[in-house]
Amino acid sequence: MSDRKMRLSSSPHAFSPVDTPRIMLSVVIALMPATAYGVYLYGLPALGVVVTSIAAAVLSEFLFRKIIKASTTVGDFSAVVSGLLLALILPPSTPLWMVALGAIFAIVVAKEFFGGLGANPFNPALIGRAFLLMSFPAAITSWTMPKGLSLAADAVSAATPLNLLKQGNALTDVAKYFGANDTGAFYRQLFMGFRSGSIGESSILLVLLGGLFLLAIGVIQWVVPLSVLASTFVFSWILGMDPVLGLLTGGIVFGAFFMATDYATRPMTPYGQAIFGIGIGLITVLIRKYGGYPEGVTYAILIMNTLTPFLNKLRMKKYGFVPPPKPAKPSKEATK
Amino acid sequence: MMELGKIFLLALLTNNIVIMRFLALCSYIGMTSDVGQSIGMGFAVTFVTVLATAATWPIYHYILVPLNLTFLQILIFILVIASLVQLVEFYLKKNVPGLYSAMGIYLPLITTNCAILAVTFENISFKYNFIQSIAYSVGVSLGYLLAMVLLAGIRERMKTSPVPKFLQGTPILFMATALIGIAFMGFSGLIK
Amino acid sequence: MSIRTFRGGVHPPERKDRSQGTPIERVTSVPQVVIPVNQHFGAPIQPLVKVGEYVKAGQKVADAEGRMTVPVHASVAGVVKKIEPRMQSNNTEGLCIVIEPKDPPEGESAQDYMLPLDPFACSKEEALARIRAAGIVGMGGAGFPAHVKLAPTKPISYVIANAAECEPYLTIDERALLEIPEKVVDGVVIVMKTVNAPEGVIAIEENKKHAIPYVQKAIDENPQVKAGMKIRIQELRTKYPQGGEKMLITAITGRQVPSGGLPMDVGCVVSNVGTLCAIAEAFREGKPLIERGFTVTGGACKTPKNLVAPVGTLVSDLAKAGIVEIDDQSLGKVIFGGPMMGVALPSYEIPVQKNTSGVLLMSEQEAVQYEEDTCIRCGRCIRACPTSIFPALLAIAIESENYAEAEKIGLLDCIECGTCSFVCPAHRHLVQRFRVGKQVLRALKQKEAQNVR
Amino acid sequence: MKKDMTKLGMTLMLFASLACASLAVVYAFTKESIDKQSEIQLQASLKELFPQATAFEPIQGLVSPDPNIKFEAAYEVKSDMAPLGLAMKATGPSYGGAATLLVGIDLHRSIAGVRVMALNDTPGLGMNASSPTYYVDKTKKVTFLGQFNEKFLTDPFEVKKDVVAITAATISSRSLTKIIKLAGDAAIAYMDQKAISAPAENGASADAGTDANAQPQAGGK
Amino acid sequence: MIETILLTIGFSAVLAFFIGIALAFFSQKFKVERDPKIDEVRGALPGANCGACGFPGCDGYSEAVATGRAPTTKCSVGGSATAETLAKIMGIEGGAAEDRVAVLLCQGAVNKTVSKGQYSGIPTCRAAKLSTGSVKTCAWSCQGFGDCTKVCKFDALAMEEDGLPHVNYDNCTGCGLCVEECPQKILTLVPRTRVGSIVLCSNRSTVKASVIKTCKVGCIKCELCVKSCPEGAITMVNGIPVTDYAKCTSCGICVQKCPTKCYKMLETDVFGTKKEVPVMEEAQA
Amino acid sequence: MKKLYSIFKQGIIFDNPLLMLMIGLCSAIAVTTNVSNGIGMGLAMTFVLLFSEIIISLFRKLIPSMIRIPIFIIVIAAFTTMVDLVMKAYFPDLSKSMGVFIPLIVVNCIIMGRVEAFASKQNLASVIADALGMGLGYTWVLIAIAAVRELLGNGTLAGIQIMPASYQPILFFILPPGGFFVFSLFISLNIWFKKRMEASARNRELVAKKEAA
Ligand SMILES: Cc1cc2nc3c(=O)[nH]c(=O)nc-3n(C[C@H](O)[C@H](O)[C@H](O)COP(=O)(O)O)c2cc1C
Ligand SMILES: Cc1cc2nc3c(=O)[nH]c(=O)nc-3n(C[C@H](O)[C@H](O)[C@H](O)COP(=O)(O)O)c2cc1C
Ligand SMILES: Cc1cc2nc3c(=O)[nH]c(=O)nc-3n(C[C@H](O)[C@H](O)[C@H](O)COP(=O)(O)O)c2cc1C
Ligand SMILES: Cc1cc2nc3c(=O)[nH]c(=O)nc-3n(C[C@H](O)[C@H](O)[C@H](O)CO)c2cc1C
Ligand code: SF4
Ligand code: SF4
Ligand code: SF4
Ligand code: SF4
Ligand code: FES
Repeated sequence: MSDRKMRLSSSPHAFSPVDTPRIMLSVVIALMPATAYGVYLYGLPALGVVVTSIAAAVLSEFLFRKIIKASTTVGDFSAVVSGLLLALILPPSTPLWMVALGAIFAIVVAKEFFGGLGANPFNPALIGRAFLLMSFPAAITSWTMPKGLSLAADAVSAATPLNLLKQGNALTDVAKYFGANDTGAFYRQLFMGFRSGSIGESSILLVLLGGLFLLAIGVIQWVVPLSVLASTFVFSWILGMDPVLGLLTGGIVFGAFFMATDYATRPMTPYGQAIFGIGIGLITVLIRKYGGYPEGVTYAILIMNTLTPFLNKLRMKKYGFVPPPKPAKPSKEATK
Repeated sequence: MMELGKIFLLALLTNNIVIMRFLALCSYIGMTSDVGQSIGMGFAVTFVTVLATAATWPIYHYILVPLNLTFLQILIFILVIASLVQLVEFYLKKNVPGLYSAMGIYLPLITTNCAILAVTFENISFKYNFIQSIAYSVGVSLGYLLAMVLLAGIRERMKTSPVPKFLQGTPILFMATALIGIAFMGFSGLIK
Repeated sequence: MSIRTFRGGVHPPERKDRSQGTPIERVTSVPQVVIPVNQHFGAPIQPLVKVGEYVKAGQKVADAEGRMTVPVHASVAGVVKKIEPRMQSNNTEGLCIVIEPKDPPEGESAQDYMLPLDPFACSKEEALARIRAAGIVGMGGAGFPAHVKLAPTKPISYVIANAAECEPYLTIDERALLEIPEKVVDGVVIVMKTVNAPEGVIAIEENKKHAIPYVQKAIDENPQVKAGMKIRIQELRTKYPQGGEKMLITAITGRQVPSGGLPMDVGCVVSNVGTLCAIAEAFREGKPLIERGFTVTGGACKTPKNLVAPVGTLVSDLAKAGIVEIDDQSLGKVIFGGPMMGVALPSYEIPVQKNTSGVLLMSEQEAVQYEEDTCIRCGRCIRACPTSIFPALLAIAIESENYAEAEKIGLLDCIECGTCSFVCPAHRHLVQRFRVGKQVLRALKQKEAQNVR
Repeated sequence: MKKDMTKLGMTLMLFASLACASLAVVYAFTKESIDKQSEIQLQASLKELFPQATAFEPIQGLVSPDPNIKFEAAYEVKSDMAPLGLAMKATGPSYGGAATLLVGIDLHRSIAGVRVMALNDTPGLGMNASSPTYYVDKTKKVTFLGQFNEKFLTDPFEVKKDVVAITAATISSRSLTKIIKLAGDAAIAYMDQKAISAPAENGASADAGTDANAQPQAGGK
Repeated sequence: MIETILLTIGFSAVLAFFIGIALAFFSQKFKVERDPKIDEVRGALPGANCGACGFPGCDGYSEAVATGRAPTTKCSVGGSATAETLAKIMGIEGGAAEDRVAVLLCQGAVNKTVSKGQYSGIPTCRAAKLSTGSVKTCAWSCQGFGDCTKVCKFDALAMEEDGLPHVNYDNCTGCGLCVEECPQKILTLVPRTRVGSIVLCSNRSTVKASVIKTCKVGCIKCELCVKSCPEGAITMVNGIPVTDYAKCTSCGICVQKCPTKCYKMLETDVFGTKKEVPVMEEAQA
Repeated sequence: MKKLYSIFKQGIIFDNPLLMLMIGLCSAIAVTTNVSNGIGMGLAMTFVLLFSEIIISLFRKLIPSMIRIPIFIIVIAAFTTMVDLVMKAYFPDLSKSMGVFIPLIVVNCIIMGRVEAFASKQNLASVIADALGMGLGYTWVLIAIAAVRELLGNGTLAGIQIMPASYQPILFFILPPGGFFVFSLFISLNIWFKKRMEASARNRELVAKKEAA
């Protein structure tokens, strides 16, 4: 036997090939169809937003970690995911410097300040969006028509379906605004994704496709998306809003599959996740119905993020759980 | 009834005393290193705030106003609150020792908790009637409790995370509060 | 027949094909054996022989009084050369008896076995005494004294033969099912008789389906079965850690071993296939546990195979004798046991022990080691953990030294199966953290108990 | 012990009395000026709305039809006994809580002007309503409130139609517009009831003239 | 105006008088309920809250002392001075707490020992020991991850280049936290004033050959020390020579005889060496 | 004189009430949306601090320790009320924009802390130095925070447009979360600064020691 030192470590000695970069890349892949469609709809400006956001996210993470002399982590691609997601939930007309500022805020403040990947208590991309929304509300709430809809070659400002509804327009009028003849056609159009909105959320179909891909390869689980969508549907209905429309508009599907599922900021326990999802749906609907903005997914997820540490306490029973012997209270029962 | 609910919710969420109004920060930073402690402090403050409102509102409206001594408001209120805290401490110690041992350590800290004083002032300056004042004080102090608990949760999480050196300690707590604040912006406009 | 399983778990690449097809090979001549004195879980025992003494194969060489002790026997006939601390397969140095084989003096037998004993004609006490005298410990890994396990204080309804062999690479139990199924079945009936159990179950993972006909045949041919004893085969999903006794019991009976409890609390006795064979031999042949079967495999092993060798055989001696060919150049890690639960050792100059089910000689490529990253909170460990404790949260509790919380989450319920570490994309050292945590928690509890007193 | 306590009580009493006495002195000196502050502000705003007014007579009996919007005060504005119009102090909910506006209505049944008395909306957004430098029409330099000058109450008062909204503060814009509209309607109802109307032609034209001077751009409407 | 002032004074006087009385009354009340001894004891403690006394911090200990549940000598940080003060407060004869310091019983620097393999895992001594037995071939050696340095509250322990923790005897208070933490149990508390020889090795292996292979500064069980000591002060206990300080005269013969230089003189070699002289340099010389 | 100066200096950086002692935080963030507020609050606070400390110091021998806290409170409350009244009378706009924060000076931990720890033990001159130092330390931090927030969040300083007209104000900074954000960075900056000062002091000591040896 040679003198070479053997490797010593605790068991196990075998590891699954699924590691962090692979997971993050699969999210990027899942987002590709929606991204491509967004670029197709809104053209170069949208591409600019996507590229700027990713570049700013990756670069700021790299530089920040250099400055604080921590190990470089851009190799895990989580900054790419955050940057891409931020871009996809911004209006295509967002000025690029704003996009960069938002991405830097998201990565440096929301993520790296708290310890980097996995340690951030709030969803970085959503913090980035909320930061931009509160800093530049005008820019972040001005939408453009997809090119294909209008004949004009340049971006034409437009209202989103939820904006119009919030302003008290009738559903049929809103449908007309988007060139649909009846509500059925309008639903179909929304599902396929021909309408104004954020870059990545337009086509429910493509977002669903990406989400189902992530589900299929086990990167995300069904609990969170399902509970978000179900509770949005149910609460919309209870509050007298069109539940189908509630799902088709306002980025709820996108949020449910890609943002509420963010590992670092959703609870880890199944019960916790279910409550988390229901809470997101409820708050979204409340904000839509009573709130100051037409759309509330961003804030709904962020607000539920604050509860994640507590939802993590809702653990399932462990294997072989024996309830601890309760302090006997027979006297009360006896008297009853 | 709607009115009371609104007052309560505004104070609890939209204008959260800690997160949106920057009050009671000393205990917010000091007493949130674990969740249990923050809950204890939160309830102690709630209790005293409601009591203080119940005491100061009548004093103002039935003593100071008739005597034309409203300018003594600050002095009288702070004295009343300080005495109240002492009184509560004394009473608990004697009559409810169980609760005292749970809550007692927080009481001295409450005297200098500016949230309580702020509530009693605002009850007057917002021209709330007695019932509204109580609703407002409950909302504010439960908002305080909420903020305490949320930060305690995040702090618990941060115990094991590699926060950059230059932010460790108090700075990161304020940073976390800033982000909670961003999330809480979602409540703005929700209750009008 | 339905296929059963438990909640959680993973399916790591099996890699069993390398040694699966090779029949068990018996190693008879070795240059020396190094027999660790303490090979069981329980109180330590003392050597009974002196340096220079001649011992026969099967002769008791170490023993002590006490319930949780098991004697050790010479595995070859020869002269005791040394009694000194040597590196053992648990990575610590312990007292070992080194025996150099030597033919016995003219006219004497080299064997010192006990007389056969009819398990169905003897009393329960006699049977347990025989099992102890044969030095039998659990061969599935833990080395728990068999005579203690087979004297349960609660009624038993199932005897489960653990032929799951869920660890990747290992194939020795599979070979036993194929080659000596009758011994396995015999072991099951003996144990059933000893613990007075109405039903026996032989649990086999799906990937060893091909062994089922052999086992079924052995069952059908067993005289006791013919006389009315009930034994069935249960097929299980191929999933790690299906062979963990808690998972096995849950899969087969639907019962859960209570936290902090034992299989007998839910009326079960679980024994490894090898243990059952050893029990059968102890009764039928009077042979103590001096030999065991194990798989030698791994990327740096050019001759993956299943061996039966005397306890105490050094793997390096097997290599020297050419029985096992090892590629020293690519060798990166030596593991006694399987890749999921085995122990990494500094060399292969280590004796095979009673509980060694495999020797893994991993090449450098196979034996990758990762730096630990921060937890990304993906929850994979939570989904995979077969005991439904929350490894990620548990690790955080331990890191923040919150042992009260850790205990509440279930630190002491962790079976150290390694599933969580296997799936972790951030390569967190979860199991190691739990092992350390358990140690600290137990120390804390002990201290607390002392303080109370 | 009893003596002890009395002594402590006396000491405290001494300090308190001294403190309070000095406070009382300060109070006595500042009282007048404080009391006048809000009155001064109100008067100043009223004066801004109706520069020629000589008297503001409080009137009672105006009730808002919307429970969320309250009329805190109303004044009949007079210039040497001749009515100039009404001024309403109205409070209603906006984005960040209650907003109080002073709305002037002239005898032509149009808005004479609007002033913000209290507003708690977001600085830079809703608060732009009270900013004198935030223009909804940048070319003509019309402020958000400025656009109501001379606006007839028969107009629909609908944000994004005949009322230009503050960018990204539609809610504030809408709430403020609603307060103005309700206050205006109530004032007109009152005027109709009390038969207050524009007297002689020349008086009215004089009014228009001054208004036009104050807000030259309004002439275009 | 005069009216206002008079009214104010009258009102405040009445109010303040009552508050004053009430407060005085309460503070009297509290005085009675509190055991002043607790505060007194607490005041006499150094306040390091290290827990070495076995109670939850200084507060816990002071309560225990005041109520007579704990001896006055438990605080090793405060040392004998504190013990005396406490004894005075409690009005009892106080045995002085011994002033001790931590000594590392291993000289197995990285260049003197052999590593067992390439360890990868949690970088703590406890974890490494648990997973590998010992990261060095000597099973008793210092693991070198500095668990001990992490628990020291007094900045008295630091890992040096040689992979061993070095004790700064000026800072060490003898609280014993490191001794408790070390999984190898190779740190021990020695009275600061102790004179005599000590073996800085914990290797209990009886196999001489294996010690020689594993460590250049290990005790190889030659027993030269035992044989050479003119006072007969050294005996082998459990494979390790132990000095009987009642007999030891610090003659230094054992230190000279020891072939691997693991026998040292406490007063000169151990406490005498200043931290500035790193062991590494010594080895190269 | 030197001693007084060092007392004065202490409050400005090393024992800065907001950044280092972290007391009296509440008013600090809330009123810092613009520089004028910062100045107003700082001055109000300094006034109360100064006069309370003076009074307490003058009367320190007369105050029985058992009721010292209520007496402190009365004194502080009296001065706070005075400030409040004066502001209401002569600076109505400032008073309005600071709202409840002026009366809250009464519970500001800084004042109580200084009165208890310093004024009740020291003579008049030191007390004045301390009050001015602490007050200035408090005021400069308020102004600095306010400047950052107002400049970035509104493009102005004390109401005067500073940034070019094309500057797009980042509203985040004048909203509450922005206050926490800026304050957090200020603290960490100050801690870093203090650490550096300490390290360099230690270095100097070491060098001096070596040279001596
Ligand atoms: C995950 C996610 C979160 C969003 N959050 C918000 C939000 O909080 N506020 C907002 O105005 N728009 C938000 N948007 C953008 C809206 O979904 C949408 O673009 C806009 O509000 C109008 O949507 P509509 O097409 O359904 O009318 C979000 C988008 C996504 C994908
Ligand atoms: C995670 C885990 C996996 C195990 N896998 C096996 C296995 O594949 N085969 C086996 O016989 N024992 C396995 N064991 C050991 C069993 O739990 C149990 O101890 C053994 O079957 C009892 O039999 P014995 O006493 O005869 O060894 C495993 C244990 C654990 C904790
Ligand atoms: C931080 C923040 C502050 C806001 N403040 C106001 C406000 O003061 N007034 C208002 O009407 N809307 C306010 N809004 C809400 C949005 O700007 C607005 O509701 C929504 O986008 C509709 O605006 P639009 O239809 O004018 O685009 C605020 C939003 C945010 C994020
Ligand atoms: C399923 C999934 C969802 C993710 N969602 C987000 C997200 O919403 N926002 C974000 O900034 N990063 C997201 N990431 C990337 C990464 O987890 C994120 O940077 C961490 O929050 C940083 O700790 C996601 C990653 C995965 C695997
Ligand atoms: S090692 Fe423990 S925690 Fe990890 S999966 Fe296995 S039982 Fe669960
Ligand atoms: S598998 Fe690893 S990264 Fe995922 S939650 Fe568990 S410990 Fe964290
Ligand atoms: S002395 Fe003990 S605790 Fe310290 S580094 Fe060595 S092995 Fe670790
Ligand atoms: S070196 Fe050890 S004994 Fe000494 S002070 Fe530190 S922890 Fe305590
Ligand atoms: S100033 Fe300390 S709590 Fe507000």
